[in-house]
Amino acid sequence: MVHSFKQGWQTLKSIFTGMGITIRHFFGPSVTLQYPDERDVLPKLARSKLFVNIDDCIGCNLCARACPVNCIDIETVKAGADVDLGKTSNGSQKRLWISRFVIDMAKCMYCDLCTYPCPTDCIYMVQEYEYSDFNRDNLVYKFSNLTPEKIAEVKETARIEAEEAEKKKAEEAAAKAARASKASDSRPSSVPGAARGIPGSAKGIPGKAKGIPGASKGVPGKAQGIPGAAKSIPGKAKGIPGAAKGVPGKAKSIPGTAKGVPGAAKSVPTAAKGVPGKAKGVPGAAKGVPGKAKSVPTAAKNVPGKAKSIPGTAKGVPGKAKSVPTSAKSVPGKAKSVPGTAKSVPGKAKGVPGKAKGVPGGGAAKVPGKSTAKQVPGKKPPKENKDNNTD
Amino acid sequence: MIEIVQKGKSRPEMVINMGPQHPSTHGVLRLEVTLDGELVTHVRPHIGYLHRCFEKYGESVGDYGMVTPFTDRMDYVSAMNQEHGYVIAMERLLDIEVPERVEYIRVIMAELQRIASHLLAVGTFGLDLGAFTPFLYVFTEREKILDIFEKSSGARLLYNYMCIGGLMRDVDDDFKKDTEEFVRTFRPKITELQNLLTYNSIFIKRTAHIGVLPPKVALNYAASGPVLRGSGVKWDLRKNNPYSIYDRFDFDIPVGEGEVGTLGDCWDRYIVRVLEMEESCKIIEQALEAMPDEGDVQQNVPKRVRTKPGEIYARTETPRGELGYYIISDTSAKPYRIKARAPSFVNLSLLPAISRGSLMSDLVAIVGSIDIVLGEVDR
Amino acid sequence: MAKSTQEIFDYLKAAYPEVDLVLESAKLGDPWITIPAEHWKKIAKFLRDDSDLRFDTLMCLSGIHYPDEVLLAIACHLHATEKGHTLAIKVKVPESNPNIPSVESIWKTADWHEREAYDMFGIIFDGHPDLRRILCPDDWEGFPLRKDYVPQESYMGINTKYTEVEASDD
Amino acid sequence: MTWLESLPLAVFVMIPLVIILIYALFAIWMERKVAGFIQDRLGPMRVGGWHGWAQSFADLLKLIQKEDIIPAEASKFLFRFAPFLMFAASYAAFAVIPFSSAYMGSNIDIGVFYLLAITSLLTISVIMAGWASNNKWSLLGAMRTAAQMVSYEVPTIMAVLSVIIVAGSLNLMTVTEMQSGNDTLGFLPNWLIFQNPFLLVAFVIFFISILAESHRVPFDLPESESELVAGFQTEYSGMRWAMFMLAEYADMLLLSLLGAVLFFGGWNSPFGGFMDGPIWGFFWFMFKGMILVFVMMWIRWTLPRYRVDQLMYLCWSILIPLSFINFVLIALWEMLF
Repeated sequence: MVHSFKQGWQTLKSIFTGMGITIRHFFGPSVTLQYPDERDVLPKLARSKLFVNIDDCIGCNLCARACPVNCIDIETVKAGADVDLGKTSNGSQKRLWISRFVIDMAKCMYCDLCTYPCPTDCIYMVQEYEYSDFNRDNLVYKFSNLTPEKIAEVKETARIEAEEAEKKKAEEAAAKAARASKASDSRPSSVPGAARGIPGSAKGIPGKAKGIPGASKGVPGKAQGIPGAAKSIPGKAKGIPGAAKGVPGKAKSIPGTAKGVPGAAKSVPTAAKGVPGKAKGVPGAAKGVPGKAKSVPTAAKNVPGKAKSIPGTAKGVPGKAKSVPTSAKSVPGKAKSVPGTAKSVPGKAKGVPGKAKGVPGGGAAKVPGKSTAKQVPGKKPPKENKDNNTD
Repeated sequence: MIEIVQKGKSRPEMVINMGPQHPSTHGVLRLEVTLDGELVTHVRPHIGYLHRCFEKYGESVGDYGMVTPFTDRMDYVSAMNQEHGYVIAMERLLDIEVPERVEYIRVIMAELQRIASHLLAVGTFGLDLGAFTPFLYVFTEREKILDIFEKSSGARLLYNYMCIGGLMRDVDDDFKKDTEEFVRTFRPKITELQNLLTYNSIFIKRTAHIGVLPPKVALNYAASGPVLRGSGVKWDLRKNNPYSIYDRFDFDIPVGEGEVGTLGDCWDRYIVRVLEMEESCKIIEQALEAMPDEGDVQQNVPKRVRTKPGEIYARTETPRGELGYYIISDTSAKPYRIKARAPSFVNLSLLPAISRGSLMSDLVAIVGSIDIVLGEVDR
Repeated sequence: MAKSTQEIFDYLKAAYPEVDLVLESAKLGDPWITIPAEHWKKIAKFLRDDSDLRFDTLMCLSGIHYPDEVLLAIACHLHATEKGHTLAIKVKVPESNPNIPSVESIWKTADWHEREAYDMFGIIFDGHPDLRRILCPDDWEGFPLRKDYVPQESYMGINTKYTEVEASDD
Repeated sequence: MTWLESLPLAVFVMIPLVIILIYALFAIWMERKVAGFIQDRLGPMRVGGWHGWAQSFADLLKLIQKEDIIPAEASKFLFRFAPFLMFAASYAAFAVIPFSSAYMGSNIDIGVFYLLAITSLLTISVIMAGWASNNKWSLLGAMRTAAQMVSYEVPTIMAVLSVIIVAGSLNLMTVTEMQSGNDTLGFLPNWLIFQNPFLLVAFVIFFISILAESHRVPFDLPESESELVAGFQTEYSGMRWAMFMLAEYADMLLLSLLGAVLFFGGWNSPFGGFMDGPIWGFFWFMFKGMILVFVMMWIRWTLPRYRVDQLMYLCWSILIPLSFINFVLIALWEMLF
């Protein structure tokens, strides 16, 4: 009984204590701001929105590579030797036209990782935080200040220059590749390229893998063993990017490679499926260190045996390239060319595939057909590309 | 109309889905509750609604540094602690020495974050039990901590502030002053919270003797953090297995004592959190005192993280318990395998064991007292 | 007193001479002991109950995929609260027959961890009372954390691929 | 009686409705302001200018425009009917409330009896809503409500009866009138609460019970949002949901006003004859009611909620025995003095 009363008293006491606290707050000041009328002052470093001072940008692509979610997309065109693009505010010489610098703020996760590597400090977070929009497209911010005409012009110039260079290179590369095919022991360092590569340069020239220098390598017709033969156990591919980002759905075949010695290797499933007999192709692609993607598969049109092009190799050592994804399924025998690429934007395998039907279909998966189409004129329209993915 | 299942001769039972959209499940947790009247006969938690593939991401982003922002997003309520765990794991794997100043800043940040996280935990716990106001009072305090974080890191919730070998940037000039000011004004607020909520008799009625977790069971379930300490087990990695520079500080590990109810009940888990805030204040004060004023926080940051094959399991004490990162590296630039052992995930798994036989309303209290963050449960 | 992995290994070796235990380590980080799957449960019980070891908590249980060796594995990190020692254990099984005995009855916490390993890697835990997927939906195809995982193209009519929305350049 | 003749009567009858509607809008605004101030916020500040006074109107407009959703599996008639029944019950009870010395809807001799009886309809409407929604949360909420309201009616009635034996009448107007003037000592109003020490206890019991009757914290189990989502209102939206809110606030006012009549002298001025009269009477009456409403809000924003069994324990093991003992003691006191 006494206990009950004590308890009852405790209850009432604690209730009144609580009510005393709340009534004090009732008469106390409010801690809130009337938002649209009053605004908090954000600290200097507040991370709210990315901004690029495009005049200072040298197109080095470091920010795009640092982005974990790939929300930055940069496309550059090499300036002609005689063009002076000026210098940035900290004195670096600019050598590239920035034909495209797009940040998708809808994807951005505000981690600020892109701002650290920038050599000219031209990308940074600003404090503007009120930029919500009803249309997601409006959150894609474009920073390039070139007009479309100007872009077309500089691209054309670059294309011509590149074509010439390419020709030279292709010849050299063919010779090299022939040599290389024998040398089978070198070890590829790399991870198959799956995702990363963007054909950048290749822009426009079909059939001719041009691009990125170093990268391409083709497999000569007989490619020694690479294709079919190559076996690399899929599992090994360490990196298979694929898996992660997008690897092509179909890609079951992502041959991996690494580790294996080319040629010798054991088979890649994919390839196998696709191309029996005809070693078609597999253009290989080697890639370097992730992140730097590079690879480009490419073998243009080649019919086996005929392969003409052989593009080069990754990182220089021909013969090493190994992997080629390609989707076997789709292209038996006919792998048409895939231009290669290089820009490495991580994750964005944008252009890769493209055209080739055979191409890495898989890759395509994540890549919208669009960009490719643009870049490789003359090749199959993007639609087809899509179809390819789905089947 | 409403289906009431009657199996055999047992009493009729009703199966009810609590969540994934339910005010007291703290996110998208779904509990499949079997009720006999209002009595809970069985609970089956269903998780995965917030699964964002942290592990898959970790294995596919460009390099080790890019994983950090994703760790923030696991337990978004204590992002600093998540980062701290990850960078410590990587530093231990790569054997990187971290500058003194960085260690101190990290510890202060981690303890501030612990306070912020516990504030949220006790606030929402009150909210679950119908006390709305304490929630907003503690939120006011939490805002002050977030302001401190924002000044230094630039963000209020997902900081990406620590990096392997150091910090992304040095702290703000006002950091020391702000933190001292915060600790000073925060202590009276704990007292106020104690009066308003902790010792409120209705609150005690709702939490004492509810969801009792015996220490043996807690260990068998590998519970950690306040859930384990609430059961009276004096186990805190900061003390028992010190990482970073925690061995330099003098602080206590509060444990549940069954003060108003049974040892290991909801109230004990709650009070451990409240008392831990006090301890964190102590650590912060000592760390502020001892922190070197100068020093380059980036000096030991590797330009590029290069690894060899190896594996490490490193654990740290977050507000919710033991956070372990199991990282397998190879020669590539990204983790071969990264697994996060999330404390909420483990703590939530013992929910069925401690909620059987309680009432529907107690279930709410039990879930609140475990203090889960679904981002971490599902990763 | 806390024992090192080496000491525990020797101790186990002495207790189970017939079992093929291997102490392994990589260039970086901590060593671990590899235990054949068929002996795992027995040894787990020993680890928990032996008075010198007393591994009363299972901190973490993670699945791992080794596509090179066509293996699946689990890594268990044990901890002894009183003794203060920790131990990493791996159990490897072939991909074609990924059966590992469940230790749910020894450490309750293994329940969800094993479900997660099953969900992500397809490792089957024999004797687990409720081996369902935990993070993915029950009818999800494939095991996402395997290195050769290919996501299904659509789930319940929803396209699982991310299509990039991009504004045109003009 | 032609319609023209009955018009004044209709207007007469409508007066409480107007009061309820205006009060409900005001009370909802006030609840938010009270919550805001207690929580160091400001509450609504934008709509209408000064301290967002028009916020409730804006909400009402929004609710009116909302789609009237009826779950496919619901029992349609009952689902539609429940909110109106609930409001009707609250509204009908106002008939016997003496708003001022000049106005009372129906001056009947069994006023208290009528009021308590008709508010029991609320229980039925809540069960109706909960069951008809065909939702498990609603059903649980409805069951809790039924148990809670039926239980708490007992202490409420006992507390009211305690007053009635002192006042000697079931007519609320009579009860009010006998509290006019100052008490024998001359400095306290002649209110019942000051007349008998045990009536103070009766008031505490009464106040706790009306908190439970009107589902206010700490007894808001029927709609406890962190457990039952919104209890019996879970499936309601738009205007029908607004009817529930209206009825709930009306119920709160009704019971507060009843408290004012029974314990605080109804429309009598606290200053004896000063500031007296029908208009002032109305003001004082509403003022007293609103004070009680404010205390209910204040409690709501301070306390956590009881659990269902604790609520029942409080009612059956504490309040009811206490109210019976108290009843006897009051009767004894009345006999002795």
